[in-house]
Amino acid sequence: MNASNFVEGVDLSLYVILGISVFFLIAITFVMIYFLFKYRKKNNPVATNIPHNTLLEIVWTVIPTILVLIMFWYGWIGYKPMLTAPSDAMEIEAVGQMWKWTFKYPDGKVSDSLVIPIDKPVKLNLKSIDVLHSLYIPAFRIKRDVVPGQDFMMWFTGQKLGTYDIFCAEYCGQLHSYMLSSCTVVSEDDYNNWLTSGPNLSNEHPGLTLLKTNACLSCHSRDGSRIIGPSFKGLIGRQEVIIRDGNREEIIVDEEYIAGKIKNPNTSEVETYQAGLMASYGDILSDDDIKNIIDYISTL
Amino acid sequence: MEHSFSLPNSGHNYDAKASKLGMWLFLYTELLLFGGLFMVYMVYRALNPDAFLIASFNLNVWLGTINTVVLLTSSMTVAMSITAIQKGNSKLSLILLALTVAAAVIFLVIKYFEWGAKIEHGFWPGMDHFTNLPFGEQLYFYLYFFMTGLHGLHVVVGMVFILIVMKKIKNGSQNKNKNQLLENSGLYWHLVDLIWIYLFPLFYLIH
Amino acid sequence: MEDSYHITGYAEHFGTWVSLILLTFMTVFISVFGADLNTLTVATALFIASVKALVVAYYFMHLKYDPKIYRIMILIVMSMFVIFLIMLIFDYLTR
Amino acid sequence: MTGTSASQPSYLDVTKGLFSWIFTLDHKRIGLLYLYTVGSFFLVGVILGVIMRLELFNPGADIIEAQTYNQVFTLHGVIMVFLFIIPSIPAVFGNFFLPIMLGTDDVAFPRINLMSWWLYVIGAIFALGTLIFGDGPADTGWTFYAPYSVKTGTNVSMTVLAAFVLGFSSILTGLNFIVTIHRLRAPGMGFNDMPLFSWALYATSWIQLLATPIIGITLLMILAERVLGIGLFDPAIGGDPILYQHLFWIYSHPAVYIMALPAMGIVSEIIPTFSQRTIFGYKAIAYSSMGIALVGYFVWGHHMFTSGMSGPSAWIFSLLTFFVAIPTSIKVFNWLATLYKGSIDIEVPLLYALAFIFNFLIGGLTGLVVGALAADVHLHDTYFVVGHFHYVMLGGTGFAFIGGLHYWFPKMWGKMYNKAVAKLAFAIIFIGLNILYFPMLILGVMGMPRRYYDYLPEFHTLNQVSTVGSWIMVTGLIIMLVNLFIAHRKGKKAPDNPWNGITLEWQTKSPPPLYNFDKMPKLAKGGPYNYPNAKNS
Ligand code: HEA
Ligand code: HEA
Ligand code: HEC
Ligand code: CUA
Ligand SMILES: [Cu+2]
Repeated sequence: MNASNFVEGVDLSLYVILGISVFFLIAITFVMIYFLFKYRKKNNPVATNIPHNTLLEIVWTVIPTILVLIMFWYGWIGYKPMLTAPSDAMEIEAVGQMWKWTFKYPDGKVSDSLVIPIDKPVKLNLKSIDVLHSLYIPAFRIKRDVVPGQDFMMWFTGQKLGTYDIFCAEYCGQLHSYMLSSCTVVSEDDYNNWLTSGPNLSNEHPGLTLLKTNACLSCHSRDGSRIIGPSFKGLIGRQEVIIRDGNREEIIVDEEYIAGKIKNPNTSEVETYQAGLMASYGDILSDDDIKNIIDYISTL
Repeated sequence: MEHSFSLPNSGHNYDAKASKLGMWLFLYTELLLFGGLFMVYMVYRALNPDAFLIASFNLNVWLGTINTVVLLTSSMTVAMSITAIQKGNSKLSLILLALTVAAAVIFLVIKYFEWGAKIEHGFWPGMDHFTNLPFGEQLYFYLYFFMTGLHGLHVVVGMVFILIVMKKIKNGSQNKNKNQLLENSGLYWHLVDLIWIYLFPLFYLIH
Repeated sequence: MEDSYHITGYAEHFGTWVSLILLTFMTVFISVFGADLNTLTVATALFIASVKALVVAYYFMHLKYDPKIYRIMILIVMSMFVIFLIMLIFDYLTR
Repeated sequence: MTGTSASQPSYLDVTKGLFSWIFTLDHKRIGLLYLYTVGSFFLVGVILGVIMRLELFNPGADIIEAQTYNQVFTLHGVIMVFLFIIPSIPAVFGNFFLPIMLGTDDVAFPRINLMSWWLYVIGAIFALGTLIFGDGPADTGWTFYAPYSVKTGTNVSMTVLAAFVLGFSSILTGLNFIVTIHRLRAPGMGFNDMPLFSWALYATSWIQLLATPIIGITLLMILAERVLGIGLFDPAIGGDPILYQHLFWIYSHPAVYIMALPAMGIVSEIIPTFSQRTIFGYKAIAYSSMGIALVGYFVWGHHMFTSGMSGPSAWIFSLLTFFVAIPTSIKVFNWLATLYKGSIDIEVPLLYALAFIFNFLIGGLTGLVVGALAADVHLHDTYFVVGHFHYVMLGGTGFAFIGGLHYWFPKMWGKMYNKAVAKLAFAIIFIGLNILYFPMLILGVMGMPRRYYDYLPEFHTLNQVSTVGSWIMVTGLIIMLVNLFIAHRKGKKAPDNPWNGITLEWQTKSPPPLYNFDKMPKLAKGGPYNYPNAKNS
């Protein structure tokens, strides 16, 4: 059994084209070397001018034309089913952001890796809050770009139990190659168990959960080390230089500033850090969420 | 460096036809430069038809019409100045070119007031009023400023071009027999006009 | 100069100008007062603009009297551009 | 006037001094200026490539940081595309040989020609200036996809400006060549009597002319967004990042034929010369260049099959993509048929030309794989694509470039290189290339995405093989360069026509005099490749 329902179509088109290609590669190379030997100056001191040969030219125009049409056809029939998801597909929201995948299940479960039941079509609604990403599961032969501002989807059916890599295939900045996740195909029962097993992060501070699920931690460390953005450690009360409307200002970080920063990060920027990278979370985090986050940050 | 043998078709000869062909080729690149913007315009207008309609009411159709007339007139004077020089009347040619430049200045002054009015009302990227515009209308104004701005730049370049040619006519290096430079600047000027012919209905006449 | 070229008369230029001005007023009129044309207004506006462009190119830019190759070239360039537009908008309209 | 040929100094000797070079109006000198500058930037690009390979030798962080890696592959891509491969063959060999092959003494607009070189230099300064100014070179990939290219703090603005200026330079070169071909052919030389290299340049020039403005304006839009806040691609206000991709590829797909067609032109020169017979299917080769150029405009969407393009669009683009393969395959078959019943002299340029065919086959056929919709969904943005384009660009165009260099070297400097060493270098470069890039194709099928600083352990072995390949290749490159350098300094004097070629450049002296010919060149009867010594069938 193939890992997903698309493997067959994609691999078929790959094999058809590779097969024809290998044939032409070998045949042409062979003929080339053969001529090189046969008509060497030593063997054939006087060349013959042959300006052209209509029949031959027609043959080698028509044959490749037929072959490419075949190749096109296999490519199209392998691709076509990817465009429309079956109506009974189970819907999951997949959010890509710098540099983390988050999967939101219909009943509220949020996870950073994908778990799906076997033999059931799954439709991922793709959302990005910052830049382009692309959700790629090589084993399933499926890939789709995640574009901010657009509602795209992808769908597939996992057909073999196991865990498969998920990559981000569209370049999205510094940690693009670390934007990894996994897709685990499990039996129906295991899936239901997993769904009801509750938030696996239960005894954590809710603020920390929010930092994790919103990918804040891919840019802000909790231990004082500098990653992409300033560390959260000791943030409240820290004295730092920001640039607002082109002016340098010295400020002392307080809760209000942090809340503002989360909602509208680009009205000011912290000196020596890259501005413009952080997306606005105003629509994503509620005021309560932000309170929780600040509460958690103040414990660091 | 002196050389003793010269080829019949030489890159060192003055060749009016070559320079005209070159100019036309250059005009194609200009057309496609604006073409890219027209593509963007088409897509965004197709995606936000209503926003484009509403936003377009902020422009003044009459100013646009006057500017169209001004540009068309200047196109005529340039075309006539070529006729004049070909008939050997450099003086008339100069007068007509001066009229063209004057028209260009009028065009720019009107544009200045148009833009000025927009900016006064806060329609400039980044201003408060602007950032509160609904979805899609901002795109209209971005395109408006970008496209008319780039067009305005071309008006300025065309003007400079014509001024240079005027100087050459004065000192006689453009004359009855050798006037390709004038013709080329005329072609450039008409192109500026051509682009405006499309910009005008696309921004002012949405209904 | 080895070959004679066509000199366009002043009257012809003036006539061209008059027709362009008329077309301009026509397009403004249709758009401002002829709102019953509804969706067709875009098409008419673009159609009139293209007629104007053609007039400018043919008479002011002298294409009418130039060797055929110039007309062929611009035809190819413009049709290429139009195909770009069609293929581009096709993607958006079929999404 | 009657000048004896002996009294004519060569273009290298007429005047001396730096200024006589950088302000020259002589197309041959401008060609050489391009050669030196393009060659230097190419070496910078190679060094960056090798740095990437070293980093990828092992997974995890080794020699550079993630951010640096991203900047390195962007700069590598920008240099290789805009500073090396697009100007390479047209601006170097096109400038040098197009007027000579047409039997004239310069391009139509020598001043514009010089200006385009200067624009090239300015663009190059901008591109490399990002190393010093701002927050370092862009880290967006050479495609500058919005919205990342608008958000990142690195110096995208300057890089984009560089690409804009370089685009201008490329447009002017194209414009110059088209007018030259239309107006300056030697008397009696019709379009169908031109050498095929001129045909290839003609098709290329039209692409340069008509496609480049689109990327110019697109990059200006990115610049406007970064500098003025005119956010045309900003999703927050209804802008569409995918529109940017459309505009980018409307140029950048035709651009790959700017890279490939001149290379095919060189191959079409080399093969008949070393077969000593007429080219097979002259018209088919000439017109297929035009066909590729034309159809090539309408296939840009194949870079966007996974970006959310509509189904009907996707299949139209895919089908058209396959149609460009047909004129290309016609050329390949014509070259093969030209070897048939030739009298083949296996010299260095011919080896490069044949290696071109082999590499280009791999590159082109893998292109067909990614042209198929289903396969592309799997392979898009993986190392398979990286393998594909290095095979066509380096294995194809790069090889044609070196082949051309070896073919015309004696004409350009009047000196001959050591052929045995050149053959050795060829063998090493050829083997290195395949060890370097073939593993990438396999990695792609396994699913390794491109632009990855770090990778999973299962990709380790093949990455190591590939890195070793890069060392082999660089060894070959060094041998080749040293060989040519020595030949340039103290090579034996080359005869005027060392390969018994028949196109017009072989009728003048090596190196040619300032105005190319000191007597009227004679056109071959019955077509530009009609070798008088060959039997007629
Ligand atoms: C010199 C440059 C060059 C050339 C010539 C080509 C040639 C071709 N390219 Fe390539 N391509 C690139 C440079 C080039 N490409 C680059 C740089 C990228 C990546 C850009 C980026 O994302 O960074 C790319 C990416 C790219 C993609 C997008 C992949 C992706 O990102 O998902 C595709 C998809 O269709 C493609 C297809 C093709 C095809 C079909 C051809 C064809 O023209 C090939 C035709 C040749 C042949 C087919 C071989 C000869 C034929 C025969 C011997 C006869 C037998 C053949 C038949 C049976 C038909 N290319
Ligand atoms: C012409 C184009 C060209 C050339 C020559 C090369 C040369 C090399 N490239 Fe390539 N590469 C690109 C164009 C090119 N590249 C592009 C466009 C990208 C995409 C960037 C992006 O993603 O944005 C890319 C990306 C790219 C990647 C992928 C990065 C990633 O996705 O993470 C890698 C990885 O190893 C790589 C490696 C190399 C190496 C090792 C070399 C070389 O160092 C190989 C060594 C070559 C030689 C030793 C010499 C051969 C000699 C000649 C060709 C002629 C000699 C002529 C003169 C001296 C005048 N390149
Ligand atoms: C893509 C990277 C990225 C992500 C994801 C990100 N940030 Fe940031 N953040 C930055 C950068 C870079 C800065 C500093 C530059 C600036 O001020 O714009 C910053 C600044 C901040 C600041 C101000 C710090 C200071 O020292 O003044 C706060 C508070 C903050 N981020 C909170 C968050 C929260 C909460 C989240 C998640 C909900 C988050 N960030 C997600 C990159 C990121
Ligand atoms: Cu997300 Cu790459
Ligand atoms: Cu392409």
